[in-house]
Amino acid sequence: MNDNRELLVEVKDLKTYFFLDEGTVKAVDGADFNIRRGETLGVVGESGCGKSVTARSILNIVPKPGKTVAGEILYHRKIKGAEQTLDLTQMAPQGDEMRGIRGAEIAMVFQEPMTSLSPVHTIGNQIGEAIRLHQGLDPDTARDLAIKTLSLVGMPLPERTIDQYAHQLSGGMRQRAMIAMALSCHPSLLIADEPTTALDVTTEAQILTLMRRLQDELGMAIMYITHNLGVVAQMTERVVVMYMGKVVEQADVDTIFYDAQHPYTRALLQSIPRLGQKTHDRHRLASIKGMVPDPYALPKGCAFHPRCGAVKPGLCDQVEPTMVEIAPGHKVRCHLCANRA
Amino acid sequence: MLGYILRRIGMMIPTLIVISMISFIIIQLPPGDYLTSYAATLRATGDAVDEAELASLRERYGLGEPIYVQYYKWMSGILLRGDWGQSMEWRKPVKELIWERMALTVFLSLISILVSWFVAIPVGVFSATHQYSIPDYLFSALSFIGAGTPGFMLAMVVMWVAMRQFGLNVGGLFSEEYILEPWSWAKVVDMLKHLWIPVVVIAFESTAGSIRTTRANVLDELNKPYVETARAKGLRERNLVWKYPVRVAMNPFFSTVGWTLAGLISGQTLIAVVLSLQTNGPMMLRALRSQDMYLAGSFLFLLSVLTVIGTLVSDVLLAWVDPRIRMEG
Amino acid sequence: MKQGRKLTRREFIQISALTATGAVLAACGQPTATPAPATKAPEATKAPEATKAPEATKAPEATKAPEPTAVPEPVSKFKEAPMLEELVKAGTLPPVDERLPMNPYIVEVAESIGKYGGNWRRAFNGVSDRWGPTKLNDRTLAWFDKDLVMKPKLLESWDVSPDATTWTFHLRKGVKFSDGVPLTSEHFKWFFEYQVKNTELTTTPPQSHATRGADGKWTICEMEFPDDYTVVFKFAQPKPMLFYEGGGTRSINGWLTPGHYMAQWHMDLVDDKAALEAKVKEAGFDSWVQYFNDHRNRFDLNPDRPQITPWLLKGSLAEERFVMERNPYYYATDPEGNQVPYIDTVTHRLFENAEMLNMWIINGEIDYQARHITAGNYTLYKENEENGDYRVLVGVNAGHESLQLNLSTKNPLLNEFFNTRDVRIAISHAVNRDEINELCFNGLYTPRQYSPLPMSPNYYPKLSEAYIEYDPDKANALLDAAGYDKKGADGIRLYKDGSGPISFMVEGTAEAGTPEEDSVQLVCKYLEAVGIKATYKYFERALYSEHYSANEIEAAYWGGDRTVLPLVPGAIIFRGVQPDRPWCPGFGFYYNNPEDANAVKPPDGHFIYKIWDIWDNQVAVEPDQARQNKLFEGILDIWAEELPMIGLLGEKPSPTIAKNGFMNVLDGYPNDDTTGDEQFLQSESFFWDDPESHTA
Amino acid sequence: MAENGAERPLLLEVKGLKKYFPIRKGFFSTRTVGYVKAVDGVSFFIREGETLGLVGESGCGKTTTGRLILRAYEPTGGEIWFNDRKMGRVNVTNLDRQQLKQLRQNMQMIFQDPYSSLNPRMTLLQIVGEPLLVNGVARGGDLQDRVAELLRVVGLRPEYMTRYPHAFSGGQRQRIGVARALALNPQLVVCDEPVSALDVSIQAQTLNLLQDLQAEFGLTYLFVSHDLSVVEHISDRVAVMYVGKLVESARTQQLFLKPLHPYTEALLSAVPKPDPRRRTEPIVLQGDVADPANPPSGCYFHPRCRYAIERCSQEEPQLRELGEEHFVSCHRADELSLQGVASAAMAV
Repeated sequence: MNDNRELLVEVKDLKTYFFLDEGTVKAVDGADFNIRRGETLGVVGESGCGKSVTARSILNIVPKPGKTVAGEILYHRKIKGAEQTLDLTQMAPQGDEMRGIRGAEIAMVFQEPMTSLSPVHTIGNQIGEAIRLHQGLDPDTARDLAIKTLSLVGMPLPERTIDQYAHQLSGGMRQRAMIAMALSCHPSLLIADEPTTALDVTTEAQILTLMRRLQDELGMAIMYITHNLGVVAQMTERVVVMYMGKVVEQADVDTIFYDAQHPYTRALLQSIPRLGQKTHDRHRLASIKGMVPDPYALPKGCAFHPRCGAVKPGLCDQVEPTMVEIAPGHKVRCHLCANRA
Repeated sequence: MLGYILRRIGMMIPTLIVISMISFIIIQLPPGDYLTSYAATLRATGDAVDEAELASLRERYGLGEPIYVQYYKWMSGILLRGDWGQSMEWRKPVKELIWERMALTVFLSLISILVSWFVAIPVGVFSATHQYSIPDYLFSALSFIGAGTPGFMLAMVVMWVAMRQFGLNVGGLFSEEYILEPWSWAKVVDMLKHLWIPVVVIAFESTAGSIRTTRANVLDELNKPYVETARAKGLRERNLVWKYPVRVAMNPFFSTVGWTLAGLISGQTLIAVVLSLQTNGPMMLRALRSQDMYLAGSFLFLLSVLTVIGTLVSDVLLAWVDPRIRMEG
Repeated sequence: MKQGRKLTRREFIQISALTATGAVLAACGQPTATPAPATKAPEATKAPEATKAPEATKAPEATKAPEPTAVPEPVSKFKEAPMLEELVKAGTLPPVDERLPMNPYIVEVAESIGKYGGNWRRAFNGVSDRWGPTKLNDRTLAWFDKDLVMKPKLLESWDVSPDATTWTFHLRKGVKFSDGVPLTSEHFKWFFEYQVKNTELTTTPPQSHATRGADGKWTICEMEFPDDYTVVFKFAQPKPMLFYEGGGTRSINGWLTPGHYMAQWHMDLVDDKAALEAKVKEAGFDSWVQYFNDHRNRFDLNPDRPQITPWLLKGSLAEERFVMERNPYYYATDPEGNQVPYIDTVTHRLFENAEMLNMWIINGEIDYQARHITAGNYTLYKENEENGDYRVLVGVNAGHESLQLNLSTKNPLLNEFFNTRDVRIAISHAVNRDEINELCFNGLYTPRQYSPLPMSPNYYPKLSEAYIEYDPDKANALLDAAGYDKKGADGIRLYKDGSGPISFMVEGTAEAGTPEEDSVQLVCKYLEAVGIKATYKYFERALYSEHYSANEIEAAYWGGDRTVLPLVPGAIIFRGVQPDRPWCPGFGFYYNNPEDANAVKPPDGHFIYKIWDIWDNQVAVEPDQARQNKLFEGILDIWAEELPMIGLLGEKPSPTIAKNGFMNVLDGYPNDDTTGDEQFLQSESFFWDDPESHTA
Repeated sequence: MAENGAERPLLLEVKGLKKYFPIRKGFFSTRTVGYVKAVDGVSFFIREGETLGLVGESGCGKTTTGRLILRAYEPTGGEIWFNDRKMGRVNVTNLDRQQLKQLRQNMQMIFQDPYSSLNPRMTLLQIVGEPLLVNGVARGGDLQDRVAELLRVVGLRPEYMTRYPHAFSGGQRQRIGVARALALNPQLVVCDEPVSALDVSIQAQTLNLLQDLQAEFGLTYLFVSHDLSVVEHISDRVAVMYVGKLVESARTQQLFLKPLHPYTEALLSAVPKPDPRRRTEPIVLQGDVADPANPPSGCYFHPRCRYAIERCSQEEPQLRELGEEHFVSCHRADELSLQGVASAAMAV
């Protein structure tokens, strides 16, 4: 499945490490993927797989003691029709240019809508801040724009909500406020880091519907980080699966769900209970054996090999597999698939 | 909120009555009374004790009367006439004595608090945002020293250095010749020359604690998701640190502001004694030691009143600065 | 450093000692040349012309200035301070000759005639420390000369009848209060009529105006005021110690009142009683009596009250700085006719703690002061003499380090032990005074028993040197012989009945770390060495006073003072009636009031009866001071024999800070309450060598 | 087992259970202005050896219900009948302290958060052995043997006995929690969101473990969760709660395939299906969950219900049985034909 939409962001061999007293955690260790304009890319993986750090690397806001040590993040920017390509990893995190991109062209929505909003500032203050910062508007105009953005995200009574505090809103409304904040400057890429994980299922449905609608209306690309395969299936066009800091498989969403090649992707899909699958009692789920390895002591070879059902001794536990494109747009990092290229 | 405040004030009244009784009992607990203590002081300094004077004083202050009569006299004076009684030692109305020193006490406390905050907050924020950097270690070490050094000792050292190394006139807030003078520009200048020692000493001690608190609070807040949200908006790091985590980290400060009310009376007593500052602290200490009944009792009572009010002020302030509390309900 | 003749301490002591010996022949306060049966106060050198005939007994009008004709001397007779000259020129003050009495009091100068001007800086620690400023001002009816002889001061002279029941005061003519009103016998009368006799103001009759009969009841004297300058006291019983008892050398408050001012605060004398009542209430007092006694009539609290002191109050003691300024009407001059005081102003600055005072001292911010200055810091003061531009003078403190064993203790075994004479003498021999002196006090003290100082007319070497040699063998022998020869396993002696060990608690207010505490711990060690277990325990002073007041104390370690002129304060420690020096508090209570709940009747034949007898029937009824002193030796003999209290060290040096250039102050002066502490040499004679550089 | 479940005796029967929390109005007041009806008249039963899933959104009262059964909270009203192995059929709400202690040996709880529910200062031996020791079941060597056995049962190595919880991963900690719950061989285990905090792969392991243990020891589970997929997977029967009330309960398949309550329908519809080929528009409920302190009139769900008629806003529906063991509280349950989840073959 080819996509001829223009590239927006190219992540090339990104490595972001955390240098801790206990050792170096290679949170992202060679991530490669692209995001095209207007597409929805799902990034899937279990906690600690590096998906959130990847997002922060793109925004150049990796917290200390983390640091992007290698790789490129090419951002293809269009300013008044002119193309410009910037390597975000090379930009000063606090520089004016980076800050001009952050929040304006690439915005982010976080997982926890309660704690991601300041408890002591009004919603309007926090939304208006981004607007004033990036669009140089006066406070009144910024406020009007903030109210408009709030109504865009379906906030009931935006004129009232704008003067409220986060704790006065329900979880869903908070997340709407977060989305409004992210969208207030019309970014070309919205990074959504588990935006519905903390929400109830009916609220989640509201937010997912909202995001889909907003993408239709605004046309921005969305990088959707989640561990919920249901959300991935429903929301994304292409999927990147990460395990221990590496992209292990990427393909369009249909391929991932119906023709996944990496043993990890397959195991993941089999281990989730699916609605409507209750056929017999005492049905056991297929589970992945063992645990996620210690980030300070990654296994040699393929990081997944200790848990892999199809491990080839002498190969998988020795040699690190490389990413192979086995079909157009379908890349897998696995020895088992290496000869399929 | 107004209703709440009124209700709280209403609840304070019985509390204060009980407190006033306890204060009165506490000052009566030590053996003897002001006169025995006075006579003992006289004998200790080798002065003659005039028994007639003692007898007259005993009658004058009703020291022979039962405690509840004394208490009734005292309390009814306060409630009906605003009369806090007479200080036995100072031979002056208690109210006058406390008020005379109140301005200086408040002034000194405020200046010290402001100086301490002025230093502690930026330093604490810097330490937190530059955790484990060399300046952070340096400030941490300094603040541990500050917290560990007794204020009175520091006061003596600073005084000694000021006196011997710089030949400054130390003790009190004014040079001797200005003490009784009316306010003038020269007197202000003179005061500024003296003011720095107590301010430095008092502020140093509280700064140390405030740095630790600020640092810890800001560190707690720095890793909160809302800070990252702000960062992701493209805010300048310095601006976002001050607007978000510092703002939230300041809440504990607001909540302790009320407590400093009581400190206005008793605060930094030891330092004030060492530096011979004419604030309320030394007077209270002296009153307690000399068993100056009404003065000591009034101090204890005032302390309790201010503590109770301070708690209320803290609660209201905290509610004012923290919408989470304000809006609830 | 320019300075006049400096009297060294040694010289001073020698002089005093000589005086004391001489005092046997020449009684103090009595001119040697007048061996009249009736003692007569020495007349001032410049006797006035024959006293004016008693004009009338009625008081002079408050506003009425003295007749200028009454002082016919030329204007040049007296000189005065420049600041007063200006006031005179400006017309706000009458000329000096009108302000001074015809026959002013001539103050002795220790070094030289002084210069006018300057300010004298001192420190005080609060209203209750009013005695510092007070002693600086209060030397009134009479004062001592350098030889400790009492001389008339405000009085021109006095007479006393042979039986000591009638005293006649002759006032200086023309002495004026600070408001210019002449001081006359009317002011004595006012005090007597409106204060002494007013049972509201005076609940117990003042000892100066009453005598105690054999029944223990006090009878107020009768007074006569034949003229403006004569005051007669007629007592029911002999009153030989009138001056001593009434604080005659100190405050005027026990003698006279500026009634022309105070009348407005006296309920019996005001027309508008309601108005006074209102003022009292407004000032926060319950009754006019309180207001009168406790506020209006106190020089240190009421600057408006007319004074006759060298300096006048400007402001209040309740301030951080207490200022006094010269009294333009002060009735004394130096031998050359210069009105004193020399120094314009005295300032006291409030200190909250001793360290601050020390800072001020070594920074040269204290001009002359001994009060609150302790021997323990002697080295510190000495080391900083140059830095602070001062010198450390050393007075002789009347206090002693001493151990008091409660002879009236409630513990019967301990009581028997303490009341054994040889036990007390053994204990005295058991302590090594020299070692204590060296270890704790830098050797500055002198080993001696509690006894009058060498400079005192009552100096009695037989007592001061009794049993002071360190001789533990003798101590052990005495204890063994006294029947305390049995010892427990720990080496501590047992009581005679075999119970024990002998152990008692020594109470005191010396806190840990002080030299005094070190010394009492040493004493306990010496006692243990001879088999007596004594344990020192610090008590907060209020608790300590509870203990002795209830006679619950076993032994105490507490100073013994009033040894310069022991008779002036009534020899209270020698008589055992001063319970905070508790060698026999129970007996003391018994003496004062046999019905007292804590009174303990001394056993028959106890030596204390002898002491009381000598005092009550010999010393206290003897008007002749020389004979008084002689009779007092009877008591000292008993002390030397019985040793009621174990004195250890005395003649304590009293460091005194004197700024260089502060003159007419000397080393070796007696430092005791009775003689005005460091003001013994009379503060009005002090002066600055360079007054210009010592302005306030 | 659902088929023959009906013959099994009842282990737990909850009737009209209520828990009202007083609302002390805000920070500035201490007076009670109302009550949060966290659990408001809930009735259900559990048979021996079966798993009842209790689902609902946060704040619906499902967790409170679980705790009320263990009497971790005092119920405001209602009855909880439990068929205790030793005491027989007892009403839990009436038990005294002693009886309660006895009861709790037979009722245990597994918590959501494996991090905070274990005391970090206790070793595994102490944590797992504590209930045994406290109830005097075992001590000394016996205790060690029993704890070792329990650890083996939950798939942990007995050698770990001397370690502290921080040495274990989230999944392992949850196993420790399970071992502790099983120590006294309980009849009923209340599982409060036991897998919500776990990663997908670990979640599957834990669910399998719970199922294995049930089979081995004949345990009965009350499985409280907000995750419908998990509940469907593990439960024999499911009860759905909304704002303190039980709106529907039925055998699992029946409920998922043929829900009778519009809220159940909406819930099922809202779950994102892990199948990109079945992209469905969920039924998006308008507004937020009702405030349990100030619930709407009539049926609490009516303001969000797309089938609501006037009666729904006036009359509170009662729980009634429509079909075998299928209870529902909806006025229109018999007339509506609601959409369940289609039973489709699993991809891959």
